[in-house]
Amino acid sequence: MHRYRFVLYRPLQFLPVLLGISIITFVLVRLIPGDPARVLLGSRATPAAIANIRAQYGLDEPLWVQYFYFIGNLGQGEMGKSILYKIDVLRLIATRLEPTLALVLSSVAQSILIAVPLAALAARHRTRLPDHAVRIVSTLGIGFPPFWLALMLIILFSVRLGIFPVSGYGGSLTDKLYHLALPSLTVALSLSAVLTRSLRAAMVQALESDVATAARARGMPESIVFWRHVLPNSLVPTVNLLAVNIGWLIGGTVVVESVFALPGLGQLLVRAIFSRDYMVVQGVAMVFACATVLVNFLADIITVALDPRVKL
Amino acid sequence: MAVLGLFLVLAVFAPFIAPYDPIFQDAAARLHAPSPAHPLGTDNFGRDILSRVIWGARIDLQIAVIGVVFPFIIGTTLGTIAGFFGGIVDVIFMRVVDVVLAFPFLVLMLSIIAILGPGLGSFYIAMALVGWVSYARLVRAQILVLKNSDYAVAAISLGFSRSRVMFRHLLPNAAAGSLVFVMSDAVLVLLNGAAISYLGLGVQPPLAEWGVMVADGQSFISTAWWITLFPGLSIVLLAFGFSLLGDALADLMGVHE
Amino acid sequence: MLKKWMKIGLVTVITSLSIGAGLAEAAGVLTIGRREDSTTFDPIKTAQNIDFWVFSNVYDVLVRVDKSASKLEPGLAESWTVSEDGLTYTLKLREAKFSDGSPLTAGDAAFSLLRIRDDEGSLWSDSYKVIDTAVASDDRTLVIKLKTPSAPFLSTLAMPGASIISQKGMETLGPDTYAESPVASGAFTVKEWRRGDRVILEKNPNFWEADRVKLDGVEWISVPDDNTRMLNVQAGQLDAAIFVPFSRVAELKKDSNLVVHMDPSTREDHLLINHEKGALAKKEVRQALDMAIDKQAIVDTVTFGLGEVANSFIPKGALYHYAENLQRPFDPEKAKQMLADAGASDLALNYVVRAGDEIVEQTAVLLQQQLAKAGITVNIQKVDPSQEWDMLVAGDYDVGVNYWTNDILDPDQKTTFVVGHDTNMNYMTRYKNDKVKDLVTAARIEMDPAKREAMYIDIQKMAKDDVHWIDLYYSPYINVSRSNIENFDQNPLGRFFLEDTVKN
Amino acid sequence: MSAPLLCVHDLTVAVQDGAGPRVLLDRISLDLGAGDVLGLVGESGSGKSLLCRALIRLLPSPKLRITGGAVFLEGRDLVTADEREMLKVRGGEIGMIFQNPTSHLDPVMRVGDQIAEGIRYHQGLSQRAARAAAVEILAQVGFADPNRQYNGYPHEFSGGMRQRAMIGVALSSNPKILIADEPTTALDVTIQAQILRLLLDIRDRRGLTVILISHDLGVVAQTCDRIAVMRNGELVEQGDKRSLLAAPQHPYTKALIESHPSMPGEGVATAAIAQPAPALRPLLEIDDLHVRFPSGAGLFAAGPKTISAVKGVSLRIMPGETVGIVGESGSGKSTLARAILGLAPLSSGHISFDGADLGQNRAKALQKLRSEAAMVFQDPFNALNPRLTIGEMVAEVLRVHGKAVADIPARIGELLDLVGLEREFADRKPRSMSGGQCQRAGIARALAVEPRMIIADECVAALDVTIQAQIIDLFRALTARMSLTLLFIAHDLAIVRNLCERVVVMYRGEIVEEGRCADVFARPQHAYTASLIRAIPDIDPDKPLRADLLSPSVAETGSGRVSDQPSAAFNW
Repeated sequence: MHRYRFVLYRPLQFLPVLLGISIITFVLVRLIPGDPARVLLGSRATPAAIANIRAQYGLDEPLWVQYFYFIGNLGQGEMGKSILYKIDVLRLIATRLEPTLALVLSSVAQSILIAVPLAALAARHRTRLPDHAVRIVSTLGIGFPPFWLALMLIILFSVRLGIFPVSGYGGSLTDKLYHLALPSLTVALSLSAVLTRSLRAAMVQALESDVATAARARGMPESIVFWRHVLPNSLVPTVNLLAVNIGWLIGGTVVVESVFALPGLGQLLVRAIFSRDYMVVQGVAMVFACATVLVNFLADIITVALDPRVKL
Repeated sequence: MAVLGLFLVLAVFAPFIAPYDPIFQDAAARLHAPSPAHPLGTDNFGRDILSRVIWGARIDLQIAVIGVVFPFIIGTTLGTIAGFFGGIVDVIFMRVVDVVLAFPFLVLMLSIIAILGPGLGSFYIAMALVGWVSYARLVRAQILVLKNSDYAVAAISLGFSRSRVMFRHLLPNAAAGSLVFVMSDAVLVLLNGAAISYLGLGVQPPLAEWGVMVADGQSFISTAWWITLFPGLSIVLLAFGFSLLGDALADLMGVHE
Repeated sequence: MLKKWMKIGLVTVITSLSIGAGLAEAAGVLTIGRREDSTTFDPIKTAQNIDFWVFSNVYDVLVRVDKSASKLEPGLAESWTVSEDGLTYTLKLREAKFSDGSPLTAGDAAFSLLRIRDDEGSLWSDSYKVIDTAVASDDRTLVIKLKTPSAPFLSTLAMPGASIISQKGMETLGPDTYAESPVASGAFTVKEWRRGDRVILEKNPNFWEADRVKLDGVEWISVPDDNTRMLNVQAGQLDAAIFVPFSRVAELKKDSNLVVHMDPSTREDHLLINHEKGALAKKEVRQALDMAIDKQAIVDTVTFGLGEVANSFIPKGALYHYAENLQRPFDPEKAKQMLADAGASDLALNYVVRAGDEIVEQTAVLLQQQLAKAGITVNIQKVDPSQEWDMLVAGDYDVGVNYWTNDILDPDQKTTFVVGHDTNMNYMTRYKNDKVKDLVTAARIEMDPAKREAMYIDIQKMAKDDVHWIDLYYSPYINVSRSNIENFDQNPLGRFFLEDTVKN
Repeated sequence: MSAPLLCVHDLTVAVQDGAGPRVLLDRISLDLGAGDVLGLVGESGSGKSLLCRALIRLLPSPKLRITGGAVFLEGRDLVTADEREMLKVRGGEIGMIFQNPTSHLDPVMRVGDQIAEGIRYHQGLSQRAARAAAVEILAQVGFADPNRQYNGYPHEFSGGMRQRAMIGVALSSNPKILIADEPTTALDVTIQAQILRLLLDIRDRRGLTVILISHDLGVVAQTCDRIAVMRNGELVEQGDKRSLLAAPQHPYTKALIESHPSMPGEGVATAAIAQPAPALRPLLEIDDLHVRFPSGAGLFAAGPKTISAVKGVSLRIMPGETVGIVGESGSGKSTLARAILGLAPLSSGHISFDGADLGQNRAKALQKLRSEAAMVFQDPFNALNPRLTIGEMVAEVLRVHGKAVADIPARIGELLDLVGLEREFADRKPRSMSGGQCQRAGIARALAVEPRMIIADECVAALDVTIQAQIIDLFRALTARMSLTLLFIAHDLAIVRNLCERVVVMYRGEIVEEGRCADVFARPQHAYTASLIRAIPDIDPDKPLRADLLSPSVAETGSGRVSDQPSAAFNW
């Protein structure tokens, strides 16, 4: 089982990456002009009040001191306190993590449900009508601005047909899934377009590969050739593409969260950036980074599981 | 190709094709539906949508092109160097890549825009800071294979300098895949631009840019659908054009995604 | 095999459809959509309307502002007296309880007032520094002594920041917990707060005016996207939504299921001018600017005719608004002439625009074209909101649009901030006029309403003459509700009177 | 010959593309009796593989179509059989073994499962029974520990074992006819001999009928009963092995037989005589050379691991000498070549070229090497930059080596003449050229530096025999004309014997034997050399092939991965 040995030592490689991210975020956020104290106080701000807030949150200390506080806190599993929300950043993130996570997961699930059959359909009828249709639809699908797509879906499914809620995030599990249907469809429509294209290309290649020829030459019917040889061999590049996209999704759901009023991390992040809520920006950035790193790690494990040739 | 060509013509000849000044406000013609005078209607300032869509082609083509050119140049160069030299250079390079990949794109994008102010310049810089990674990874992987190819060994054995081998022999062959990726990346850049517009951080008004037009027209989506529809369609079509060009390039160069 | 996948997909869709059918809302719960979620329930630690408007439902104050914002009326204090010298306020509190059933005493009131003055987390301490002592002489009597006389003092007691909180509650729960699940003194209690999503309020049976409250509860739901928020009400999934964009009013009005409320507000949109920037230091140049701007066109285009051209920084309907104040006519030719006379004919302005605010951006686009007619070049510089503040504070701008809504009934707060040479450089305009400054100070301690009004009229006239900034337009609060909702009212200071709201 | 099992009658395949139909297989007719072994020979592109694919109607592209003729398998016409029928025929009655087991075995499926798959499908056995049967087959095809090796993945096995697995997969559905399409081309000679032996064993044990496709007449001569020769889609000649080899009718067949390297060519004798006068000092001196590559040492791997590719090699080469280095894949011969040119790291030992020591004064030695030595590579396509025309490529070399710009075009012309390419090739890109043409271009590039020494690394291995012969002739002519020193690396002993004066035999990174060609091949001193020589399939059927199962190179019955060329990323 030594092929999976990387599972043990890979996490150590995450540390420098996360450290790098913490530094970059820290510096980047403080490079942004604007002052959290002033944002908090709004138009009625007075210099005394501003200085008071800055002192409370340690913003008057030198940058490197602030960074060491941040790292020190991180070491103790804390991320400081939100200036805007006045609670622990970690707690704040915990309350907002689930919708984003759920959105990403259900989007990915929907994308796979859409992409695999479509890609299979296209690849097996290569250069014929279904293929052209799938290619055109998936090529077009990539180009839609998500917020516009989201609005159209709401108008169609929620206002006209009334089958899905307009927005929001439910209470119970089923209610949540129900509320997530449209948001994840929005994401899935563009994500599945990307996946379909990649998967189709891989499948076309695999269908023409020597492996498929060999299977046909020993009399395997096309369905076995496809499901047992072509599909497993086409999954690896798609898994990696999916991982990259999930990484991108984790940090990029803000538009969908905003249109569908999902109380997720994306919205929190945008509001935190706009109000210069440093601790929250840092915290969310770290969480996103960890999630991305984890997803890639997971993708590596899946790749190793799917393709015995791969060694990491 | 025809799609891209059409947009290119629109962009180049915008001043001659567009029936109106794209920023001229006609208070008497606010929110007019498509009509012979305004074939695609007018927006809430009475500006002609057709003219704005035509002028927008300039901006959006520029976004798509500049948004990928710098990442492409930076990425392929760094990827080539890292792949070619390997060793510690490569190790450091890969860690940097890891950091950039794991870094939340949104944080970077919004921070850069906040630091430099909204506008195309900040957008390009943000795209370049993040976008190079994909190219670098693609090229590096190719270089790792190609540098052991016989023609690379041949070039070295013939006494060619490293930079000649890297940039004249290896890079052109390694960049084929990246060139195809450029096309899909251009689509992503366009969409990122649109997302930034949605957050209100798009190009400076009153510049006509499709993403901003769609975002601004949202308020009128149920009363004046034409404001969002046509620029939106333009984005989709331009993206479509790039994707097709990418497919064609892939076929031409025998590259598999 | 393909078909199998299709089937799975179909089944998934159908199941999710059937789940949705079971969605029902409690009958007496009002759901309101708004742009953002609350940030805290600690009244002293926020300056945001988004928080204040919920505080008014959860906490009561000693003195309230009435629905039309024309006068103060009793709140937790059923009556009050002011000493001759205007320094001592004696308030008689009514029998009331907190939501946990404990009695609400004058001690709690004193605690609340001293906390907003002294707590290091308080954003409002400056406004309450005027309080010298606040003492509960008995459970029902609160005696406040001021350091100096202050005409607006009673009004500041009505501000949501001065909400009455439970001293015992604060001490046992601690400020962090209190800020999340407070002990309420108002019509509703916080039942649940799903951060980023919604605040769920429940009727407070211990509220002294509980009989007045018809709703079982209220949910303030965050729906950031304007379109989505409106669609929610149109689809009947929300009872009401606030922050209706001007552009949506005509369409919403057509829907017979909906009622569009346009409640008078104290919102005034204005163009800030940096008096320290070159030619802008000249009064004539500023006056020319004023004349080069067609405010009616802004009202028509940006507010879709729903606003009203403004003529003073004290908004229409607010205390001491001067209706006859000067309104310079739109005359680009004359403006051009005046600029030429002042030696500023090739004026170029750096116009700072707050990104993400549709109204501000639209105004900028419109003003750019209008000022061009008077030969003024406008460079629009869009920046993110926090940075805009920085630039305004640093004086790194020529002009920029902003707006103000009043927190308190009395005009003193805004007047001081805007023309009273307060520490914020007269709201970043760097406007200097000592006569105005002295008058503002004098008006603050003038206890005779008639004299005060005359003083404020003078201030408005002088400010207009100096063009400290350019008043653009007043606009109403626009909210929408389903037609089965009654008495969904907002007063000009923004308070929602949900204790009167009925859901049929 | 027994009653025909398979009758191919006027089988014609055409391609339908833009230019209209083109015939790729032209009225092929053959008969195959039960138990026969038919050898199908021809060069690449002659249509041998296509014919076999046509038999089971598995044409490589939908644009290809069988346009005429019939294939009768025990009386049924497969050309007109329906698709369901064909599913039973493929695998069930006609099994196929492919040239490249690495690409034809499913990389993500266990080897045993791939065999069991056919068993389950064709024989309808349960999972457990199929597994047992698969283990049985694995044992039959020479897996030492079939129960364990059932669970191995293809990449975990050596090339030879993969080909055995491939045979196992073909046997899994118990076919009557086995088509082996170049089953040993990718393998070393000793392994080739074993695989051929295995095929014959299985044929005998199961009474199979075999069609063996090969470009190597020797392989066919050693294994088949009958031989059919194909060229350009036509069957030019067929007949009994001995009579065909003894008295070929068709000129092409004659050419094939003549160019077969196992025939002692007249060149050997002449080359041996035309020995250059002994020079004062060697051009190349190698002393106790070691080359080690780091291998897969992870962060937590126990200690730094290395692979020794070259272990203590010492060698002297005189100016003007033609030296062959032979050995199987992994023997270190290519690494040695690269080390000589400064392209692989020296771990220890000395290499000095014309007095310049690569270890001590690397820069100077490299400079000398780069201008006085050049390399010719195995894969002619991969050795040329696909983006440059031949002219650009050669011109670049000339420019870098300081040739005046004005003289370059003329020099390109001369070089092309020298390697026997038309001058118009200067404007062609590799993609539009044949393998032989590319190899000539590669040689022209090597000659452009006006080298004193050329190292040719397996430079004919990828070429058809007739082209091989041409390139060998070219080398012979060049060395004679330009007094070049040639280091010729090959796994094919016959070619070395034909071309070189001296031969060096490498095995596992060491030189096991070295000497004059004639002596070594006539009287090999080392057992390994002997086994190598014996494993060469001779075109004379009466010099039987011997697969030495005990030969030291054949320690590959385990499943341990035999490392091929160390693909280590050496950093320049």
